[in-house]
Amino acid sequence: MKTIYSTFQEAVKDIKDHSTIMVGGFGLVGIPENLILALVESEVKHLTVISNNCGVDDWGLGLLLKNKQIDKMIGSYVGENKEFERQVLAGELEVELTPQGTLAERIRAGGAGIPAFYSPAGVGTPIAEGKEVRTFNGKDYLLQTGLKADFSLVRAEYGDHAGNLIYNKTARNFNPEIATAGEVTIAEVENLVDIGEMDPDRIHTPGIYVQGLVEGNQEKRIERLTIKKQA
Amino acid sequence: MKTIYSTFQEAVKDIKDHSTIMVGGFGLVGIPENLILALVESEVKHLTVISNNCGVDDWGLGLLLKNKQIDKMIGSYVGENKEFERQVLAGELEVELTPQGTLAERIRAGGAGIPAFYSPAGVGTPIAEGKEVRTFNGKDYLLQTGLKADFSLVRAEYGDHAGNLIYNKTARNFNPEIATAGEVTIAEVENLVDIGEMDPDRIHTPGIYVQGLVEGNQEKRIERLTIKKQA
Amino acid sequence: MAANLDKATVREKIAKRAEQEIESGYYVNLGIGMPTMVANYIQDDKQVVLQSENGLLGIGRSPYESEVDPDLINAGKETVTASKGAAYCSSAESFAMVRGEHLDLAILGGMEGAQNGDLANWMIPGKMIKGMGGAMDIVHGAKKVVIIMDHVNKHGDPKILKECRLPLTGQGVVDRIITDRAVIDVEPKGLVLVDVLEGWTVEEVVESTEAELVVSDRLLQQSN
Amino acid sequence: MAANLDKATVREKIAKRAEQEIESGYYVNLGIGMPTMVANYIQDDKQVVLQSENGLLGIGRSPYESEVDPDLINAGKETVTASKGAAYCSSAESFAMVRGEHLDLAILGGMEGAQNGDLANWMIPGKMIKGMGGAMDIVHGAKKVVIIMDHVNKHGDPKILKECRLPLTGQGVVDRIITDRAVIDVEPKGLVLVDVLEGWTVEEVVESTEAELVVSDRLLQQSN
Repeated sequence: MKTIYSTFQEAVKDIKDHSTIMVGGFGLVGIPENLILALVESEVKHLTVISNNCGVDDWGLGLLLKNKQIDKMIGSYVGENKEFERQVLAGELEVELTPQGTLAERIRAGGAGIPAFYSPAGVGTPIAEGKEVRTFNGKDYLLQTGLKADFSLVRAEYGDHAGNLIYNKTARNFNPEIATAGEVTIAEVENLVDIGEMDPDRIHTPGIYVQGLVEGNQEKRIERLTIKKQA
Repeated sequence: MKTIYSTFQEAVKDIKDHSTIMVGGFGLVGIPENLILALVESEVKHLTVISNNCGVDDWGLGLLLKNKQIDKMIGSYVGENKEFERQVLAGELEVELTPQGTLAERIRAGGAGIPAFYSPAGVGTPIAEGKEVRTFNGKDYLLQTGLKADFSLVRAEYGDHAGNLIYNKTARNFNPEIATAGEVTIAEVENLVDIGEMDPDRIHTPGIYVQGLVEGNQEKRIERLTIKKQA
Repeated sequence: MAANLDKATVREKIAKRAEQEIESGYYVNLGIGMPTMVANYIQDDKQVVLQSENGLLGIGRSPYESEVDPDLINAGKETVTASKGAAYCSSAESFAMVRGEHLDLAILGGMEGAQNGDLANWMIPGKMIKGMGGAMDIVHGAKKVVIIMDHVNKHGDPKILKECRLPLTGQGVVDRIITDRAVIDVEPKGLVLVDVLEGWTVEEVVESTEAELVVSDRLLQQSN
Repeated sequence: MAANLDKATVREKIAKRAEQEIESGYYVNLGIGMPTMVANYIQDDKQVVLQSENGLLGIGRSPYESEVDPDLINAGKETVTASKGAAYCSSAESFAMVRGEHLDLAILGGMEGAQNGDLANWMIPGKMIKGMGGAMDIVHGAKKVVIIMDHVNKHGDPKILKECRLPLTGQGVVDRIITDRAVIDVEPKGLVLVDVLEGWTVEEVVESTEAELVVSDRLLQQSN
């Protein structure tokens, strides 16, 4: 029923210059790494990217950055990336910082048809500038708007031909919300399975949100390997 | 780790007169039927009840109604209940009707610390009376507030000692949102399992939202049995 | 004037016409009552996912007696099955789908429709208020909202009006009205009569409609 | 004045003191950096669930080499394990937990704290802005917010101020400040010195604090 792409290049071919894209992942975990590589190859430019982080210098969204394909970045933490800093200071890259939970909720709202909501995060801080402040039950809140994208790129462990997705552990993170907020949502899945193979009670993203899927292996780079020595 | 009650009576003993309670379920599916029976027995009075429906005349929340324990009902559809009609017309029961999706979102907002949000449902209808109307991107929306309760009563298929819950099929409905919005949330579970028996990736309600659990069998009455004759 | 068809036949006729609104690949919400019947007429070659706002994406057929699960119902509270590839979700998630405009089509019943796209289908003042259920959310969510209803009420009075008299379910939300007599689109210029059902003439439809009807070019050509 | 302890020892001292804030049964969010260290000192007899805002309720110990799963990290992006009874969730759900005040306690790092409970811990003007991550949400969510930091900066200047000079993370959000020298509560009447850590005197703490400190009755009694 859904479009199944045979290559990652094909999966991103409709993403044009000046598109707004949302990309799942927290750090390098749960990012659609092959879709990002295909975007780098596509040379599409002037992207607005909505994602919690912006990868590292040589992986994930950092590759798009290095290739100067991003005009604007909306995220909560962009600190793992020297090229990011250089481009911002040089005025080549616009940044909109949003508190992480507010970012997640803005994306959920975008996908859920909620144009705006009130959140306490950021009251009295620089991010409150230009935002409406309103008091409910004696506490101040900021008006935050929903976010949508032309394309949402997500990564799941399992996807089926009906578009249903199941994520693995903390690779879930922003992916379920981002899947809901794209005009077109493309899922990079590690395992593409037949319809009927998923227990309908354990699906994280119902297929209605997903327009296309592509299967592929992932490298899954680890940013901060922390291990306990065997006693 | 969580309080495990050995009887349903014990589970509801802290619910006092004039409490606001939220009760999971859609129709008679997914209702915490034994907790409701215990509430009837407790004779607690002047309740404000937030639930999508109000049961039927002889089952579910209808029993609380019949016993005149409810002062006010917030729900979206209360049409299966003659006693409900009688009490409303007699001025014994106050009703606040909220569109079903708006009700679900208001409960989610209450549990998620969002005091208010904008929703399109009800613009230009009787439910817009007294509500702020605001235009975003050329479309009108109503300001809706989050809902919370003193006690939330939910029903799940599985619960563990850490409070994690898994629901069955359409018995999920309002239960996950209601579980988040109670000052105290009590889960009636069909199967109480040990910590570690649930796959952390398939938990619907993380244990943080649940304060107490009680195990019991359910009658599970069917409102509209519709069957296909075997050919 | 068309022969007096019995009520069941009229409902079947409307449901079959409404089925034509459904395209393969669509996600569809069918309202309680007559709209639910539309599912019985969906052609086998169409791949359609039916959404039930109580938390089921992918309603299947009614269960055989041995399959009945009391935990599995549709929004009309009837026992159902889940289709292959179905997903369950919570009520908030279900209405996030609806409100976020992820459904292609909703087919709902109507008491009154107006020429500006207003719909009334939930409340008759003076009668007991049962509640709006999910209708007020659904009319604002689906990409296309189709109303199906009898063309006139039991007294023979029009149900398609210049303005709704009953309290509204939604303002300017209807895209198309399908009745036992006609198919009418709500457009910026007003109501456009796009089809007349078997047994009725354009004149009879216009006469039994309070709102102004613009007859579509296609229909005009047919009648020439 | 206290002996010059090396940096690691000071951090350990603060982390151990912060551990005393955690009660059995608590759900706790530990910030990135020094707060994460607090987990190493949680006493075995306390049942504590650590929340990681990237979608894990129930952080376990670090993995053995054979257990490393690249899909399983904490908010500091370190590989972790999940504890028994853990649950994964999405980012929106994770922050719903936070914002909805379901966490009992958050322990976060600080650059500056002020006597009205203001906190600055995310941005130094003129330096590269890395982003606030989840801190701005967490300070408004947890039932109790404890800040841990050095009492003075590397130049020896106070970090507990009359007013924060750095851009804020949150306004009036801090409940308690724990440093290498003292434990200070934010109360309506101002900052209350409730404890002085080993090696320091009340006078030394007051002297190295820009904000006014009210010495708690308990401390006064001790020094009498």
